[in-house]
Amino acid sequence: MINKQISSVEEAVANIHDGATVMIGGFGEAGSPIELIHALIDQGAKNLTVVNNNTGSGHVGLAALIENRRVAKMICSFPKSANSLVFPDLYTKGEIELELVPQGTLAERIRAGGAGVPAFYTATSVGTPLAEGKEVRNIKGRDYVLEYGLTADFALIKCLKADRYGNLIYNKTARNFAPVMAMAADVTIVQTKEFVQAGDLDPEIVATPGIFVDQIITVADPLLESVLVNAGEVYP
Amino acid sequence: MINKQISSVEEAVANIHDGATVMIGGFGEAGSPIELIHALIDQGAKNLTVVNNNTGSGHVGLAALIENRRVAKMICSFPKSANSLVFPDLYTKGEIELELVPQGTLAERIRAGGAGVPAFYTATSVGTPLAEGKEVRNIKGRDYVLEYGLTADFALIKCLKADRYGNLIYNKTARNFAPVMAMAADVTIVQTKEFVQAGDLDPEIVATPGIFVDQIITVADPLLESVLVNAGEVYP
Amino acid sequence: MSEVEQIGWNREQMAERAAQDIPNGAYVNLGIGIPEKVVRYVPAGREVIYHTENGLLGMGDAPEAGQEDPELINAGKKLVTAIAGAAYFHHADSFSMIRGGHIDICVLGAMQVGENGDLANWSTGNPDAIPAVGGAMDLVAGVKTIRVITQHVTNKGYPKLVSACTFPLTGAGVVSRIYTDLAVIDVTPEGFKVVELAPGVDFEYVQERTGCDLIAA
Amino acid sequence: MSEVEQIGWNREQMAERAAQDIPNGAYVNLGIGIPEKVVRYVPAGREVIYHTENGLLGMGDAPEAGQEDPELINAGKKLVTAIAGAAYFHHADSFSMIRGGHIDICVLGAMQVGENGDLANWSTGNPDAIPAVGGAMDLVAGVKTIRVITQHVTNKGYPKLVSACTFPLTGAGVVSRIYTDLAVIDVTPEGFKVVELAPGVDFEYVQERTGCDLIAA
Repeated sequence: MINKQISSVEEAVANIHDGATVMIGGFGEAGSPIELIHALIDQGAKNLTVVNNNTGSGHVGLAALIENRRVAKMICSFPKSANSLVFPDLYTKGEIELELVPQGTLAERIRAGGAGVPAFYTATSVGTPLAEGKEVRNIKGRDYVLEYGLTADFALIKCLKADRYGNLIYNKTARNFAPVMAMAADVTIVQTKEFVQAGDLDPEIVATPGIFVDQIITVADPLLESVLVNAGEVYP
Repeated sequence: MINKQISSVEEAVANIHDGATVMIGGFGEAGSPIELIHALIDQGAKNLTVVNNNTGSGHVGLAALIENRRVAKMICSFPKSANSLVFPDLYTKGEIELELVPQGTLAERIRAGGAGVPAFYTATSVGTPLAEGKEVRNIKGRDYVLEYGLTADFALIKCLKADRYGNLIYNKTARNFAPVMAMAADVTIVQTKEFVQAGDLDPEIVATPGIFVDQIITVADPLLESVLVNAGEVYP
Repeated sequence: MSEVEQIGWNREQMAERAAQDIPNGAYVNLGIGIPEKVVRYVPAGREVIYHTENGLLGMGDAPEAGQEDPELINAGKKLVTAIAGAAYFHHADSFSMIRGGHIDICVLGAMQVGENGDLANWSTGNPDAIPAVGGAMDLVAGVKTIRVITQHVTNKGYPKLVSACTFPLTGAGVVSRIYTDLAVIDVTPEGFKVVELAPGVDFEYVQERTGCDLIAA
Repeated sequence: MSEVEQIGWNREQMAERAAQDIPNGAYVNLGIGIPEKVVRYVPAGREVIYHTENGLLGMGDAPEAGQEDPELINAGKKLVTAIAGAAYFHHADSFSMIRGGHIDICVLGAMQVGENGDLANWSTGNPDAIPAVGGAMDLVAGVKTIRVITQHVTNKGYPKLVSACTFPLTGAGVVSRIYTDLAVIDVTPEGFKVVELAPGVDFEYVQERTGCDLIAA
């Protein structure tokens, strides 16, 4: 019988190796898999390339992963949200690399990586510094830049409900990058608020079909980044 | 108040002009909007380019549209299913044009058209006659062909439930091409089995958000292609 | 040129003014900052659908106390609500709506607007600054109509409407209308054209605070 | 070489034999024809998830009488069922699973297989024929492991396993294993290798009906 459940967040992140590319779901705190990120900090893998829209906030979650010097490079669209203190400091010191990607291009590159599309053209960034060094092609009278699909060794994402096959549904705008990251990673690791029986999820409403999911750990009461930040928490 | 409902299938197809490109949902009979197609036959537009995975069966629906000489060109992946009589006959006589596209490339070209991606690379068809004349590019050691996004003037699709904003859900494998066709057409015309109040569809399960839909007509008891074919029906 | 006493429209009024130009049935994306406020000012008799690029079509205003869900936020990461008839979707689908030309109007903030419609709103080009672009480049490349809400001048009093942007571009030739605290200004082939002045503000006052010649309505 | 009396495996047995090689937990796509029958023969103790490219993961066998839904079909347009734990999705998402390398095994029919693993299964190249490709080219380009179920020879007795395909290709060098009515044959760097013979069939019998040299197990 197929059952992708595992027993702990420690087991979930055990195989993430130094130098791995890790996609981490979430847009701000919505969808951020805090417990998996903290387990990854405890696990110790370093020299990571991390893909996330932002760079975390305060000193917990993704920001803590960066602060603990585990991230060599960030691929993101907006690294300086409110309460983003850690990344800007390291970046200014030249101690972390940044690949800045427009948000829609980032989402599409991840989706392309998952869909077996190695490269595509987009009008986004044409005529701006972010198009510098990229191939520009005129198609039917408009200029487009060539962008490449993005894949990862691991994805860490959060969902609302999961079954043993890995079928997932999400909560509101916490869905954001998780479905495309699940597609684009070799190993997709999910923390779910609730684990349900096969058949409990209507097949019409599954947002991520189980084929894109490898490991599931239930975290019934996930921490909230904003609560931790407001409390001044620092991880670990 | 936004309300995309219209009052008849005749009104729905009234603006489809000679020479239009029309995407028609359905994989076989699942998802085929028979009533809209029949209304289009009655309306009389000709010289159409039609995008559908197949070419219909028997002498009803899409096959009838072709048989009534309204279609100048088919863009499809599989034009000769069981009971496909009309297209093969016209094609053999040289009286209809065919652009044969692998099914996944067809789906992705339509999705690209709707997503503002003018072109993308895929490994599908490399080394086959369907790649002839296409640009081939080696990316990270593998060859890919360049394929272009596909858009349309109109899409005719069928769904299970719709609200006044045009939010749609589908029934099982009748979903198939409808969501991407809704994205790729300038004007998307939907026949729904049931019309529901705004808020009746859980925002988490909407398969086609209303932004992609223009006109909705309720057809509570849609005809089934297989039933019509078995009964020997001919339209009109 | 500091504005201790209010001259022209305040932030709420700028948002309200921008809302007047959004037709019934439009699909609209609102940038972070003053544009977010536009959601509150749909004129009577119209219905407008707001899109937020983090995965919601049918965004409503801020939640009432007790109704907050930290996983229901807008692109500015502020708490919002969803209307009856909303839809959630993932980021690639969301930007398909943007890149694919399905959003009718986007209202954004600006650092500079060039009289040719160029928009700069993501970077000063300062090599010491942390670059951050978000969805701005996708929005200006994909949305049918791009409008800007911005203070007419910077905190230091420099014009934001200029003959040519000196900051790195977000998009070239994309802006069609600008709402400032002082005026509503269209980008035309001939340059910036003042189509409406804020109460108590005259053309010369606006011209003095603009980096290039304005055309009177 | 006509086969009025059955020699080797029949169609059901070929499907059953192919099913033995599908491991627990595999995601599998089945082509039209004999491959569709594989769904019936999951060995005891295993669970396999079947994908059908028209938008279903977790496809079950044909419905019982009274349970048919004409909108629940497989890629061969035959009525099927969905397991508890299935998911429906649209065509572009479905082919993302294929093109993106997420499907483990695809079992397809064939017109010809070359000893280099080339597959021809969509066209004879006859200019009078109606070309039709369906999802075959996407499957062979995207699925990790491609296997073929086919009669060893054509209706007219011609070999389908050949030194080089003469029909237009579906994909180049893609096939790894072939199940025929006579044998199970692997594509190896050295050529076709017989790994198992059907009951009552010997190597020479298979060799006589093959268009190139076979390697014995």
